[in-house]
Amino acid sequence: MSGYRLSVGGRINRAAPLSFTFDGKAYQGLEGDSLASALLASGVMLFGRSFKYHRPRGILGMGSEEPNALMTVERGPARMTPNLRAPSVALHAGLAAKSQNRFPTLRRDLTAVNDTLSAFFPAGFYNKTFMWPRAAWESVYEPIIRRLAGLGDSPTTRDPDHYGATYAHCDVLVVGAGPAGIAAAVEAAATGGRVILIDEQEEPGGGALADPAQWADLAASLAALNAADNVQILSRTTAIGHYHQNFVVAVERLTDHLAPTDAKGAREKLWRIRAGRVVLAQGAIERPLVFDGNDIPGVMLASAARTAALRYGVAVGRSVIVMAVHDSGWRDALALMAAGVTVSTIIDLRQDVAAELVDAARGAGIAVHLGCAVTSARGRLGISSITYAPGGTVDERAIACDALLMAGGWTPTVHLWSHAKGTLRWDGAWGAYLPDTTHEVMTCVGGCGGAWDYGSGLALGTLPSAKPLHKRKGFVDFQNDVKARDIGLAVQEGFRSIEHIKRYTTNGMATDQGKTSNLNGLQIASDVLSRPVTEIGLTTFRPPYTPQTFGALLGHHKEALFQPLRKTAIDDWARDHGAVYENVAQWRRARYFPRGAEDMDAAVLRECLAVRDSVGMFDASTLGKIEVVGPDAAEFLNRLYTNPWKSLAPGRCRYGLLLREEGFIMDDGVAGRMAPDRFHVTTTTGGAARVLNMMEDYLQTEWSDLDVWLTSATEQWAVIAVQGPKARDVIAGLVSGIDLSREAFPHMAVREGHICGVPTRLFRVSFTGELGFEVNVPAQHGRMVWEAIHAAGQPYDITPYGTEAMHVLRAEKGFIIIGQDTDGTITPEDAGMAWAIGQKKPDFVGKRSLARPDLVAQGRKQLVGLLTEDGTHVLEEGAQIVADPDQPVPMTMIGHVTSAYLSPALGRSIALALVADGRARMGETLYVPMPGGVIRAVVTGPVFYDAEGSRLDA
Amino acid sequence: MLEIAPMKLSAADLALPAEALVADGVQLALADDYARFSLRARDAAILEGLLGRKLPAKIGETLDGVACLGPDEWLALLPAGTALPLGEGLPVSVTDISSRALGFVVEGPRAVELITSGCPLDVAKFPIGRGTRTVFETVEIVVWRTAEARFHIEVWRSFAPWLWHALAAAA
Amino acid sequence: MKRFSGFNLIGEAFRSHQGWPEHWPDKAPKPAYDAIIVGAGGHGLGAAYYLASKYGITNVAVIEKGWLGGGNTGRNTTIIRSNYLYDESAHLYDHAVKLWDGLSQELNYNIMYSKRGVLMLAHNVHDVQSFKRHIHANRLNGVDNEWLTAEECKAYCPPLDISPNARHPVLGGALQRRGGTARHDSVAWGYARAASALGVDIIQNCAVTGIRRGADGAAEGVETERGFIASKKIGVSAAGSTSVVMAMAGLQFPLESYPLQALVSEPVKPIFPCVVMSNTVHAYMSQSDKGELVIGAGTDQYISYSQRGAFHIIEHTLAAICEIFPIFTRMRMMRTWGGIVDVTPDRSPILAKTPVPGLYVNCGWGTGGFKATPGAADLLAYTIAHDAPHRINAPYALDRFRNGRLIDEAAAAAVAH
Amino acid sequence: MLLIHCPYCEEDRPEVEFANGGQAHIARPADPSAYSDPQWEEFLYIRRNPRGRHHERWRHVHGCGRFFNAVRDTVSDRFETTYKAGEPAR
Ligand SMILES: Cc1cc2nc3c(=O)[nH]c(=O)nc-3n(C[C@H](O)[C@H](O)[C@H](O)COP(=O)(O)OP(=O)(O)OC[C@H]3O[C@@H](n4cnc5c(N)ncnc54)[C@H](O)[C@@H]3O)c2cc1C
Ligand SMILES: NC(=O)c1ccc[n+]([C@@H]2O[C@H](COP(=O)([O-])OP(=O)(O)OC[C@H]3O[C@@H](n4cnc5c(N)ncnc54)[C@H](O)[C@@H]3O)[C@@H](O)[C@H]2O)c1
Ligand SMILES: Cc1cc2nc3c(=O)[nH]c(=O)nc-3n(C[C@H](O)[C@H](O)[C@H](O)COP(=O)(O)O)c2cc1C
Ligand SMILES: [Zn+2]
Repeated sequence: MSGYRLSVGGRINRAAPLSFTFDGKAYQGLEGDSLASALLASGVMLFGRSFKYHRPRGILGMGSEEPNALMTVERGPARMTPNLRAPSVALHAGLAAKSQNRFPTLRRDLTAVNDTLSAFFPAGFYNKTFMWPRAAWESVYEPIIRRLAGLGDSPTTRDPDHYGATYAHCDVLVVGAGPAGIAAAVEAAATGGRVILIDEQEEPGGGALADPAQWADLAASLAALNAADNVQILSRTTAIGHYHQNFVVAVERLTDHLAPTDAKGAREKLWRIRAGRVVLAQGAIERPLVFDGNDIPGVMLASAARTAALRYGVAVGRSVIVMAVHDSGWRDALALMAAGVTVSTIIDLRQDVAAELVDAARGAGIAVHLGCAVTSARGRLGISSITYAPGGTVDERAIACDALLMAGGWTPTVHLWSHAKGTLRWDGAWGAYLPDTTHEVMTCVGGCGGAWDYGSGLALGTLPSAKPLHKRKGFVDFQNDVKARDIGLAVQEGFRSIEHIKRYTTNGMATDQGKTSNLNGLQIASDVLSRPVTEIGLTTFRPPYTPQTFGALLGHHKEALFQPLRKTAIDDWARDHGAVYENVAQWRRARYFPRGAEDMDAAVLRECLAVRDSVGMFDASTLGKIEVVGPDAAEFLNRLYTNPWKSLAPGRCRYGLLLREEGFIMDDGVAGRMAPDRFHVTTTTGGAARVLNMMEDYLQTEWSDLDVWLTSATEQWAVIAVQGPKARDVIAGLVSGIDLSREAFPHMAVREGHICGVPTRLFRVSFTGELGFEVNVPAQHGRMVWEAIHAAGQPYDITPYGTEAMHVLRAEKGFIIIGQDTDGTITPEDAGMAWAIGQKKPDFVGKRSLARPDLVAQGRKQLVGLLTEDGTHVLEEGAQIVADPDQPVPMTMIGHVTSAYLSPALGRSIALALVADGRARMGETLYVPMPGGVIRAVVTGPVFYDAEGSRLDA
Repeated sequence: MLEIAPMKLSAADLALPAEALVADGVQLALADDYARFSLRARDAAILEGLLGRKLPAKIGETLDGVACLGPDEWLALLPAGTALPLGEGLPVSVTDISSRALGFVVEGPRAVELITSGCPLDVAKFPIGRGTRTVFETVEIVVWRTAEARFHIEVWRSFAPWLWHALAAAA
Repeated sequence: MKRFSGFNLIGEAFRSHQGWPEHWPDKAPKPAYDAIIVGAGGHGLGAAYYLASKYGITNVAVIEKGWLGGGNTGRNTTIIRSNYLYDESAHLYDHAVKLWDGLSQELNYNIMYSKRGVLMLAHNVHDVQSFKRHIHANRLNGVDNEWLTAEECKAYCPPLDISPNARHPVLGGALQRRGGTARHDSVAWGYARAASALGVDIIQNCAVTGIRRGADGAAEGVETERGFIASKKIGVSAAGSTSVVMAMAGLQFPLESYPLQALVSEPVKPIFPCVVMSNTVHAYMSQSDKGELVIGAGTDQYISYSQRGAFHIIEHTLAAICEIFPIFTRMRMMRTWGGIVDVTPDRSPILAKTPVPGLYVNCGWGTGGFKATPGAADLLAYTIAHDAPHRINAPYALDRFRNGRLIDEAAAAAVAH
Repeated sequence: MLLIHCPYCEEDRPEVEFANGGQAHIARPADPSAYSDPQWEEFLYIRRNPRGRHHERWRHVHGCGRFFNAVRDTVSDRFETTYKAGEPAR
């Protein structure tokens, strides 16, 4: 035996040694090892420190139930992962692991004083103290608690790895590729349906991997499954949750088992699987036993020692003792002996153990003590001896050892069953909860279904002891340092529900989520409360089954793919011309086009003046567009919008206002009547989807008698606004088939024709107050037409402008922006838009609500203009307005500034504001208290420029 | 303070490439131009009469370049330049949406796998000729199986770069 | 009640903590009480506590169908802030924040209120305008809230990515320094223990199954799994189950109950010093004293009482978290869970008398009522004791849905957590 | 993610293709102006929100586009049935 590596056996490749480091020290393992087995083979017993008391800890289990051996694994710069379970980390060449939660070193951890002081830190201690002096909680106590808590360190850099995702469908999904799962998969495969078999471990086999007698069968079944083209086997894949209707989510680890240089492609992959039938074959997890010192390194589950020896060829010790309350401990002991591991003693609490087991053990030279229990384990950084006594007595005897194996019975892994709201029933013989009923098409087979003969398992939390509970030091939740007596304390303090006990003690709340502690905690609570476990219930299993990286769980949506960024057909041109963008809803829009060193204010000033004096062009493509078609199109819009539509002649457009049924403004936009039965309706950029959904809702569910259909046309049309006194001159040469003259094509008209040889819907509308056109062309021609207009506009120094100038220009005209000058609580009357309401219409969406008492009450906020006394001062948008600036805080606010700009046309600042009873306050001076002083402003009408609209009609 | 390097590629950088993407077992390319129409009617016969062609009767079925997307909705993908009568006055809606979407062609033995990476439907079970509206993650698409190992995907223009790169990442 | 203090803790350590009594004795229901609270969440337990401590009504029972604190109080992301826009909301939530301060001492129970600051990120021009509006309104209301530039946000919360090429770049943020977190369970336990010490009966595992009304229509008591319990004053504080309880009194409410999920990562050493919220990206997060990242996810779209939610909600939440905190993609999610949140049409609570005399209601806190716990509790107690609302909760009556005087923070601020 | 049977598509489709439309069978009155304030309040805001059997609307928004109705148990989240808009409540 070299180190603790057995000379024969195991599924490791003895010809392939791998070097790795742990806490900087070099070690060697073998291909096929896990980090845990390789360290065990090198004689390492101390793997980590516990969460709260920093107690030295070794390996407890060799699977994903492991609570103790958490490590940080470094795979090169920026590839650090904390809190990995050593038994679940496949060894590869160059692996660098680090212990956690210790200072300065694992062996000499100064923070382990917590353990010495543990009497002062029982469950819930923080609720009882740190309250005085009051300020000290945040300045002193909390920072200290926080520093001591936490396990490993968080990564601190952007992750260079990427992650994949997929959906998958199958007729049968089998979770767990132990003997039961493999058998289920073989059976399902024979029916010809699609089968997916997943297992979290490095290779399929489950418990059979630690039982060489099953290897031949295992290999044969796997070969058959691999050969079947309707079966997909996913190893290193953990089913993390069972969601509604057999939607099972799993994560496959693709590269972490490889040396970094061999790792190609995605690190992990998310599987979102919809299965016709789910077969759960998750197996069962062995239960530790609770006695003093049960957490000392070297005390572990019998199944872990078995796995170490038979799967990895590693002895966990040279003189091993087994403490069993279950037959499987005997079988493991015998298997260990056969594999060359010396088991000196078996201690079993039961008096009657099957004669064949006892005889076999004695025959193998193992001392047997029946009716006895381990009363303590001793040792500091590793176990050196134990004491045991006949159950519940003080008649202790000591035995030296370097490993103690606990065979406490088995807990079926019913996690996914429970996620899906499957019910459980207590099985007295198993001493565990077993699956009972479910409304999913789902079954549990093998260990997790309670299939084997585990009938000899004793249901118990702690081993019998002569000491009272509050003096005992046995651990229940190893990672969170929950002792049996903490559970006793919780009950003593009145926490009787198992949910309270969990939260008060934190039992089951660690990264292993109670895989080894829940049932013991439950048994202890049951004992303390003198109530049967069935009355106590179980805490809730929740996804994920084991912790999973955020990177895998976020699917496709990482970095550049987080969310689509929508760009218009003209966006590239804007980028090439130096546009500065802003995000609006899902789109990005050019905000302004700086020239040279211009800042935003300078650029906007120039852009605005160009529109007022000559001509500007603006990409309005993001506006929502809906084609409303059918004989009842006008009737439909009439019922929906506040305005009247039936009278609108083809070829004309109208500004429409849309309310929510509650009467508040939801959206607006211009709609053009293209034909008697066809409207081109526009919406705000952000409102497009919302409005279309609302329209469909009313159309389909309230007015399904109407013959009208809605088609989203937002992306069909690129829209170029050409605005300014020279607008007509610019496009005149490009347009064909449309008479652009003032008479033939008045303001608020729409025409179809061609521009630059492509079809256009040309609107004569203006959001700037100047003569203007909105050129709609099929999006694929947007860029070409934009450039043509830009070229045709050169004689007039045509100026591309962005959203910011658009906002200023419209504010000068007192046009509102939905969502800026209104906020979801504003009625048309509030916004000064009563004119947009068809007074003769009997109904439209929202009309009834407008008659509600509060919507007609005095004192509502109304949209007005505000002019600061100092015209150079631009108010801040969102600033609050008061009538009396001298009141103490809290002040009575009567409104707020919704829009504020330096108006290039007026050469002074302007603002729009919502002010209580604003229209009755014309000429009144109001106050805007700012941190730097109070600003005075006078209430005016909201239209600052060309109130008569003469420029529109140029 | 933690320094966090900016992303190498950002959402704003995503663009449609000029060339097809050829990966192991699958190829992704932009489809040719089409004339696209949204066809709507309560009564398919009226549309059929207007257009002079048969329409697929069942949701999910396709016929001669037309897919039935809903009980009163068809999507027509016709040769570029095709014009259709608008049926003014009839209880129908014929709307030209040629420019609204772009088409992708996903082809090869891994085509199903690629689409299934973000589309929650059981695409493998689509018969040839099946077309339906669905999603790829959060983006609405139309998936149309045009051959055993070839699919046509329709996606609105501004979502196309995202979709392209999402597919490319999965390829 | 044995006082909690460092001194007593040390004393107890020497006798293995054998001397700590029950936090709250388990009580069998008496036939009648002066007031009954339905629902032992933080709000209900707090109301009982304030009825006894402030308003002189000690013959009170809190009736809980499960275990106390097991509702949304025990499953929320514990964000506390009061920088709401409208006067009505600012006054309500700030009333609570003032009570949070000093609550540990008042209850003699460390509820771990930690004013580590709540930073709300602005990602576009609209966010900036909206946040500025909040900041100005808060200032004039005496509520702290300040604007930080992107760089200042980064300095306040170093894991934040402020690269300009992010999909939703950070343009700045609104910081409420008095905002923060408190330990969810401790809040329920602290109130329960203090209320119990004042004589309040806490009755768990006892679902209310009916509300009995007299001939005059007024409330007379509740039917429960353990029989009828009389009381002329009944306060219902049943959060997600309010519609169900109200239906027992023949009332239908403007409420819908949705699943809302949250999750925690594995614990790591301190890395995240404050609370960050981003409404635009839909992410919010803090780090608990144990070291887990505590992350709030979204609601499902359908109503449900199942306390579970869909995976795609988690997917989107983690995508959002990693968009603003890309260093966390290698962190691992340890547990997810769901609560049932009752949402009103304007997403503001209802804290009021009901059409049934003697029946009072506190509900509709949706995704954001933990922060209000002491305030809501106090105001519910006040309303019950005086049979009239306090000035602060008067606007939160049912009639606003009739007359249209909604308090719609969401309309102004997108989401309200 | 729920699996929802669309009565128009006549197949089970994933929830992400659907949008929930709230309580079903609340008809907008033909003449809202005839409604009193309490009646209007009820139409706008009052919802059953039951624990158990619930009638609700869904729209197969990323599929056939249709609104339809469903009966679902809000405790188990299981669908009992789905049926086309306009059909009587089941
Ligand atoms: C995931 C999640 C995250 C959240 N995050 C935040 C946040 O960050 N900040 C924030 O401020 N808020 C947050 N909230 C909201 C917050 O949790 C709640 O608003 C608040 O806790 C409500 O407290 P409560 O006492 O009213 O309700 P609960 O704690 O739910 O208490 C109601 C009690 O009534 C009981 N009950 C119900 N029916 C009956 C009956 N018939 N008989 C007897 N008892 C009954 C229930 O069992 C329950 O215990 C979040 C909520 C969730 C679910
Ligand atoms: N009868 C006994 O006394 C006894 C005792 C111990 C072990 N065993 C052995 O246990 C085995 C029983 O077979 P079985 O198939 O029921 O169980 P198993 O333990 O062999 O297999 C379960 C498998 O499921 C995997 N798994 C669990 N949860 C998972 C998840 N969420 N995602 C992916 N994979 C997951 C596990 O890693 C494991 O490989 C046999 O080998 C048997 O010999 C028997
Ligand atoms: C702020 C907060 C922090 C939590 N931290 C943990 C934790 O560290 N470990 C854990 O297992 N659960 C944690 N939980 C979740 C609880 O275990 C549990 O899921 C939650 O209270 C809901 O209850 P349920 O899952 O039993 O339904 C936390 C919950 C909250 C609200
Ligand atoms: Zn459908």
